[in-house]
Amino acid sequence: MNNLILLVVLPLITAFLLPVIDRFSTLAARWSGPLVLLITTFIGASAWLQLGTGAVSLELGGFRPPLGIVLYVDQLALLFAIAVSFGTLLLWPYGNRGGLRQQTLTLLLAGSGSGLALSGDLFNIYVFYELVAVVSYGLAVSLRTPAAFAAAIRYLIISGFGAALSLAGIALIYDATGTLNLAQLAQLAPEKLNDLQGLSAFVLLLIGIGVKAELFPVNTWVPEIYATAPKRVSALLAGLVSKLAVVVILRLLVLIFPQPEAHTLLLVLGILGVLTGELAAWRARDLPRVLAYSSIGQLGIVFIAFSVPGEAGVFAGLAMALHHLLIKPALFLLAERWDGSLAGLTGAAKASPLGAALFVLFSLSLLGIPPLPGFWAKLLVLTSLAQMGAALYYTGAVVIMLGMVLEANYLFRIIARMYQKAPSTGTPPGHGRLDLAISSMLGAGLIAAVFLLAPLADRLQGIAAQTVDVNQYIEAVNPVPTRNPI
Amino acid sequence: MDMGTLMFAGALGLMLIGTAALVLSGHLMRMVFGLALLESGASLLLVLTGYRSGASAPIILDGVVPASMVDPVPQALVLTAIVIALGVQALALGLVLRVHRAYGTFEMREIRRRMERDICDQAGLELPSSNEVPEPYPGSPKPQQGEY
Amino acid sequence: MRQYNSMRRLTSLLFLAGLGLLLAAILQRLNFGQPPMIVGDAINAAAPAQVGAANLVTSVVLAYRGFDTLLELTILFTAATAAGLALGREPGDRLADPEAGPIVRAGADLFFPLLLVVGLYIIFHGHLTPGGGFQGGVILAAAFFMPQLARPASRLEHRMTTLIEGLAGATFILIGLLALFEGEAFLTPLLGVGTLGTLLSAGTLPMLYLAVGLKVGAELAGLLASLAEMGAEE
Amino acid sequence: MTPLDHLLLLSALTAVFTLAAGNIRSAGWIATLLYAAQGLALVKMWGMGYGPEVADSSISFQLLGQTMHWRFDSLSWFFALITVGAGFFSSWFASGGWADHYRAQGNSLRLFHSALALNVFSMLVLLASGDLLSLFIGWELVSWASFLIMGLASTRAMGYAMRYLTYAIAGAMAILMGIVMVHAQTGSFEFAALAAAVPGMSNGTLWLLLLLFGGGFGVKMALVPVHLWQAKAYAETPGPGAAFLGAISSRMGLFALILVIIQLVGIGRLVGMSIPYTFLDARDLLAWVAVFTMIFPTYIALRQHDARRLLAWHGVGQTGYMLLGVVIMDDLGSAGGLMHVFNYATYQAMLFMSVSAIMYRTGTADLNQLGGLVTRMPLTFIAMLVGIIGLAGLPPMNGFVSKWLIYRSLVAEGMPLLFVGAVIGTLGTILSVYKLIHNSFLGQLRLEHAKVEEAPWSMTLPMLSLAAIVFLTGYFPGVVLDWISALQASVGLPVLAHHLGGVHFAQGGLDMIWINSLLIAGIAIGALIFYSTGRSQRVHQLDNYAGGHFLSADVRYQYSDNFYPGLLHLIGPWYRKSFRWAESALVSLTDALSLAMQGLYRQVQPSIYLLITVVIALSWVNIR
Repeated sequence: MNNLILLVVLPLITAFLLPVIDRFSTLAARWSGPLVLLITTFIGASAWLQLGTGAVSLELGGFRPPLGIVLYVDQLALLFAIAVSFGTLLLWPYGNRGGLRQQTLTLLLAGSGSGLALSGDLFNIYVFYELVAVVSYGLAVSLRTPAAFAAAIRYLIISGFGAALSLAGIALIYDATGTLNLAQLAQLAPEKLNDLQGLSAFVLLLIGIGVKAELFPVNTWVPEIYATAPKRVSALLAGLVSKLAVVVILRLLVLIFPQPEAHTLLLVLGILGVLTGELAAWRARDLPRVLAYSSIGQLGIVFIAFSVPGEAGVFAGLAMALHHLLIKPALFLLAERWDGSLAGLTGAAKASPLGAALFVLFSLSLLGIPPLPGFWAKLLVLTSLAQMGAALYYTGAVVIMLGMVLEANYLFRIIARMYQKAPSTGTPPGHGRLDLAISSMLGAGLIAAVFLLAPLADRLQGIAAQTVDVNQYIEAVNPVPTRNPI
Repeated sequence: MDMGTLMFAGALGLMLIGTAALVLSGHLMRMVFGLALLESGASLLLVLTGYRSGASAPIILDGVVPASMVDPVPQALVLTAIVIALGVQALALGLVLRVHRAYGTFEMREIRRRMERDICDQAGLELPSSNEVPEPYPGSPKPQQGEY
Repeated sequence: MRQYNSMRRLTSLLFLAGLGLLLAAILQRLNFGQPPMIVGDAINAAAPAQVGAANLVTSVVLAYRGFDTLLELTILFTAATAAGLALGREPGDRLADPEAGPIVRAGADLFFPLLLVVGLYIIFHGHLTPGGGFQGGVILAAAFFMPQLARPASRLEHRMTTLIEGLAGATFILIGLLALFEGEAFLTPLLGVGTLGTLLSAGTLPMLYLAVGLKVGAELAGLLASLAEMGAEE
Repeated sequence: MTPLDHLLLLSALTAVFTLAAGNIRSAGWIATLLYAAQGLALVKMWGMGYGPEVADSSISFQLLGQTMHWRFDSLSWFFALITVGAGFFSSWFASGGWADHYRAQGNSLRLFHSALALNVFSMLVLLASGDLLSLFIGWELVSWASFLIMGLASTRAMGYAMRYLTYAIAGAMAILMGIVMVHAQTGSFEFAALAAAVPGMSNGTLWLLLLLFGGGFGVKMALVPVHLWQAKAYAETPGPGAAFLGAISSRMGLFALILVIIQLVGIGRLVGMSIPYTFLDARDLLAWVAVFTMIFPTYIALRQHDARRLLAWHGVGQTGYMLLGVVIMDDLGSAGGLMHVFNYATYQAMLFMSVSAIMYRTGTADLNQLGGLVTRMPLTFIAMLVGIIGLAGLPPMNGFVSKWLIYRSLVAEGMPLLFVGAVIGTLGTILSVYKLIHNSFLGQLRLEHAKVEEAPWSMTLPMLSLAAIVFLTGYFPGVVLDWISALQASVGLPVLAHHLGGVHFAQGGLDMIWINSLLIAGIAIGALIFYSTGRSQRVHQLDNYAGGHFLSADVRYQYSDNFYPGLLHLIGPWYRKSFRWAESALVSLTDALSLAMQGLYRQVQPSIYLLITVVIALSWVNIR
C-alpha cells in the first residue's frame, strides 16, 4: 500500500525529467508518459484488488498524524485516482500533438489529480487543487489562439479569487481547531466547527473549490474554455477535473460539515446550476458550448444528489458523477471535428456513421433513458430526493426533470440534423481514428455497464456506505489526540 | 485598538481592496494585482491564526528550547501559499501580456467581446444579437450599413 | 451603457461593503493570541528529536509538510511550463530591448558572484536560521536574471534552466523515494538527526533544501526570462 | 421458458432479424411470418383471453433491492393481441410492391422494418410490465421506438417527431415523478404495494399522483390539451408505419391508465376525490377530458385536406371514446370503450393502408387532387368504405357495437351532457369521413389518374382481410366481448354479460346477428329489385350536359376543395388555435429564458457573481 504514493510522484518525476529525456531521445520522451500512466493505472488497480472494503492511511514522512500529511486510501479515493490515471492515459496527446509541454502538463494533471483524490489533509488538498488549477490554465491555452488566452485569463481570475477565499476558509478552520488533518477535523467538527465560523469556512471553501466543479454561479468560465481549448483538454476538464473537485466537496461535506445549512446551500446552488445550464444549452449554437452547458447541468444534478444527507445521496451522486465521467470525455472527443456551428453538422452521420451512432448512445444515456446506466443514476437521485419529502428537495426533482426535457430536445435536435441528408455544399468531416477508437471504447464500457448493473450498483453502494462512514475514516487515520495544554 | 484587531483589520483590508480591484475595475492588469492583494490578505489571515501572545519564534538557538513558541505550521503554510501565488501570478502576467498583444487592450469588456467574436468566427457563426450595440474596437474596420 | 455601468458599480460596492461587514463579524470571533495549537505544540515538542532542524518552520516545511513543498515546487514548474506554452516564441524573433548602460552592466557583473554566494548561504543555513530554499532560490534567480537585464541580447540559456529544474525536482522526489525503497514512508527523513544547531544536521533536510533552492532559482529565472522576452518581442 | 418468454423472444428475434437482414428483398415477408409466429405464441396463452390466467416471464432483475419482473394477464393479452395483429398486417402490407416503391424513393427498408419490429417488441415489453419500474422502462422504450419510426422518412417528419419527443419526454418525466413519489410512500415499485398504500393516502397525495400519471399517460393518448403532437407526426410516418401507430401506439397510454389508475387506485377512490368548489370528481374530470378530446380534434380533422392528416386527427378524437367508455366504469361502458380499442385498431389500420395504397398509385394524398378512383381501385374502395362505416359507428360494422355500448351506458348512468358531447363528436366524424371517401373515390376521375391501376395484391389482401375482420366482429361481437369480459374481471371492473350476437338485458339488448341479417336481407331485396328489373343502364360519367355544353374530361366539374363551406363558415370562428398559441408561447418563453441564461454566462466581470454568492451565502448562514 505504501507504494500508492507512486500514483502521485511517478507522473511528477517523469514530468520534471521529460525535457531532460527529450534531450537524449525524442522517442523515449514521447512514450515515457503513456508508459508511466500505464504503470500507475496498474499500481492503482492492484491496490484496488488488495484493498477490498478496507481503508488505509499513508503517513508521508513517517510522522504520526496529525503531525504530518496523510494520504487516505479508501475505495472512493482509489477509484478516482485510478480514473485519473486511466483517463489521462486515454486522453493523452498521442502522435505528439501539442508537443512536449502538453505532455508534461498532462502528466502533471495525472499526478496532481490522483493526489487530490487521495489527500487527507486540508491544506494539502488546497495545494493539490491549486496545482490542478495551474495545469488546467496551461492546458486551456494549448491552441495558443487569442480567444484561448482571453478565456484562460478570465478563468484564472475567477479561479484565483475562489482559491484565495478557500485559503481564508482554511484559516478560519485552523483558527478554530488547530489542525489540518481531515480525520482529526472530523473528530473535532461537531464540537468546534458546528457554529457560524465553521459554516462560513464551508461557504468559502465551497465557492472556492466549486469553481473547478462547475458549481453555479462560479462556472462562467466553462463555456469559454470548452469552446477555445482542444476538445481533448475539454474532455479532461469536464470529465476528470470537475469530478475531482466534486469528490473534495463530498469529503468536506461528509467529514467536517454535516450541518443541514451546508446541504441546503449545495441544493440551492445545484438547482440553479441545472436550470441555468440546461436553459442556456437550449439555444447554444455550437457543439462544444452545448456540451459545456449540458455539463454544467449534469454537475448541478450531482450537487443536488449530494445535498441529500446520508448514504442514499452519496450513492446517487457518485453514480451520476461516474456516469458523467464516462460520457462527457467521449462526447467531447466526438466534438473534436464537429466543433463548428450546429448547422454545419447536417449530414454528419453519413461522413462518420460510427461517430454519430456513438453520439446517439451517449446522448440517450445522458438523458437517462432506460436501460442505459444514466437512467439508474437518475432514478437513484430522484428516489433519494423524494425520500427527503421537503418542498425544496421536490423542487430539485422537478428541476432535474425539466432539465431532462430540455436536454432531450436540444440533443436530439442535433442528432436529427446529423441524420439529415447532407447539403450539396460540402459534408462535415469524419472523425480521427484515435478519437473514434477511444469513444468506442467508452461506449463499449457504457454498454458493458448495462449488463453488469447489479454488481456495479452493489459495489457502488458499498463505496457510498464507506464514504459516509466517518468513524472508519477516523479509525483508519487514527490521529493522536494531542490537546492544547492551556 | 489592540494588536490583534489591527492585524485582522490589515488582513481584512487587503482582502477587500483585492476584491474591489477584481469587481470594480475592468482593467486586466489591475485585476491581476487585485488577485495578488487578495492572496496576501488571505495569507496574512492564515499566518495570524498561529500567533500566540508573548511567545517567541519557533527557532531553537544554541540548543535552548524557548518556553513558549508560536505555531510553526501556519508559517510553513504561508510560505507555501506565497510561492503558489507567485507561480499563479507569473502565469497570469504572461497570459495578460499575450492577451494584450492579441487584442491591444486591457479592458475586460473589450476583451470579452473580441473573444466572443473569435469563438463565433471560428465556429462559423454570426455574433449573437445583443441589446448592447458594441462600439467598434480600436483599429477595427468601420461597420457597414446594417452590419450590426 | 454608462447607466448600466454605474448600476453595476453600485451593486459591486454594495456587496463589497456586505463582504467587509461579514468578514469583520467573522474575524471578530477568532481567538487571536490563544490558538488551539493542537498540531503546533506537538510539533514544537517533537521536532527537535524527530527532525533535528533548529528552525522549526523548516522542520515543518521540509519534513512534516515536505509533501506540500514538493507540490509547490511542482506548481512553480507547472506555471513555468504553462507560461512557456503561452509565451513561447518562434525561433528567430529578434529582441528589441535596448542595451543597458555601463553602470548597470558593471553592477550586474559585480553582483553576480555576490548574489550567488548569498543565495547559496541562505539555502544551506535554511534548517538553522530563517531563510531556506525559497528565499535563497529567489536570490539565485535574481543573480541569473540580472545579467540578462544588463544585456538583453544575450538570452538566458533555457536549456540550462530546464536541465537544472528537471534534475533538482527529480532529486527531491528521489530522496523521498529512497525512503520508500528502504521500506519507510515516502519522504521519511534519512541519515539521522545529527547535532541540533550544526550545519551538518537534520539528515537529508539540507539536501532537500538545496534541491528546492536550485529548482526555485531555475524556475524563477526561466519565468522572468520568458516574461522579459515576451515583453521585448515586437 | 414460459409462454411469455417465447413471445418476447420471438419479438426480439424479429427485431434482430430485421436489423440484420432488413435490406434483402424477402425481409418483409419473413418478418410477417415472424409476426404470425408471435400471434401463435399469443394463442398459446389463450387461457388469459378467456379467464383469470396469468403468465409470468422467467426473466427478472434484482437491482438495488428491487425486483423487476414481467408478466401477462388478461389486460396485457388483449392489448398484445391487437399489437401483434397490427404489426402483422402492417408488415404484410409493407412487404411487396410498397417495399420496392419505398426503396426506389431512396429510403432504407431495413430501418423501416426494424423500427416496426422494435415498436412491436417495446410494446410487448410494456404490456408485460409487472411493476412500476418495468412499466416505466417499457414506456420509455415505446416512446423512443415511436420516435424512430416517425422520424425516419424525411426531414419534415423528423421535425414532427421532435415535437412528439418533447411531449413524450415531458410525459415520461411526469410518470417518473409519480413512480418516485409512490416509491417514497411505499418503499417499493411493486403494483401490489401501490394498491395496498392507496387506502392510506390522503386525497391530496392521490390527486397529485392522478395528475402526474394521468398527465403522463395522457400525452401518449394525445388527450386535450396535450394532443397537438400526434396528428402530424402520424401523418408523416411512412404508410404502413402510420397504420401501425394509428392502430395501437396511443393505446399504450390507455393500457397504462387502466393498469395504474383503474386497477390499482380503483373506481371507488376516484369517485370519492371531489374537485374543490365544484360538484365534479376525479372521474368526471377524466370523462370531460375524454369528451373534449372527442370533439376538438374531430372538427380539426374536418378541415384537413391531406387524407393522412384527416385520419390522424380522427385517431386523436377516437381515443376520447375509448377513455370515456372506460371511465364510466360500469359493465356496458367499459366494455364499449375497450371494444372500441379493438375495433378502432382494425379500421384505422385499414384506412391508413387504403390511403397509402392511393398514394402508392397516384403519388398524392391531397384530397383536392383526387377523386373518382372507385372505377380504378375498386378493392381499395371497398376497404375504405368498410373502414369509414366502422369509423362513423354505423351498422353492420363493429364500430357500431362499441359506440352503442358507450351511448347506452351514458344514458343508463344518467350522464346527458357527456352523451350530447359524444353525439357532437360522432357528427363530426361522419361528416369528415364522408369527405375522405368522397374526395378520393367518388366524383370525377382526374385525367392524370385515368390509367391508375388497382394496388397490388400484397397491399389489397391485408386490407381486405382487415375488412373481413371488421365485418365479422360486427356480426359476431361476442368474440371480442369474450376477451373483454375476461379483461374486466381481471382489472376489477363489473363484468358484462353477453352472448355471441351482443348483449341482452331486460329493457332490450343488442343482437348484431339479427340486425345484420336484417340489414343484409334488406340490401339483398334491394339488389334483387335493382338487377331483376334490368332497367339500369351504365353510362359514362361525362355522358352529360352542363349549361348546355358537353362535358369533357379535361375540365373539372366537380370540385372537392373547400368542402362543407357552409358548415365551416358557421363553426369557423371557433377555430382559435389556442393550444397552438400556448405551445408556441411556451417555446418562445424558453427561448427568451435561454438567451437570458446565456447572457448570464457571458458576464463581463464574472468575479462579481462570486462576490454576490459569497455575500448572500454568508449572510444567510449568519441569519440562521
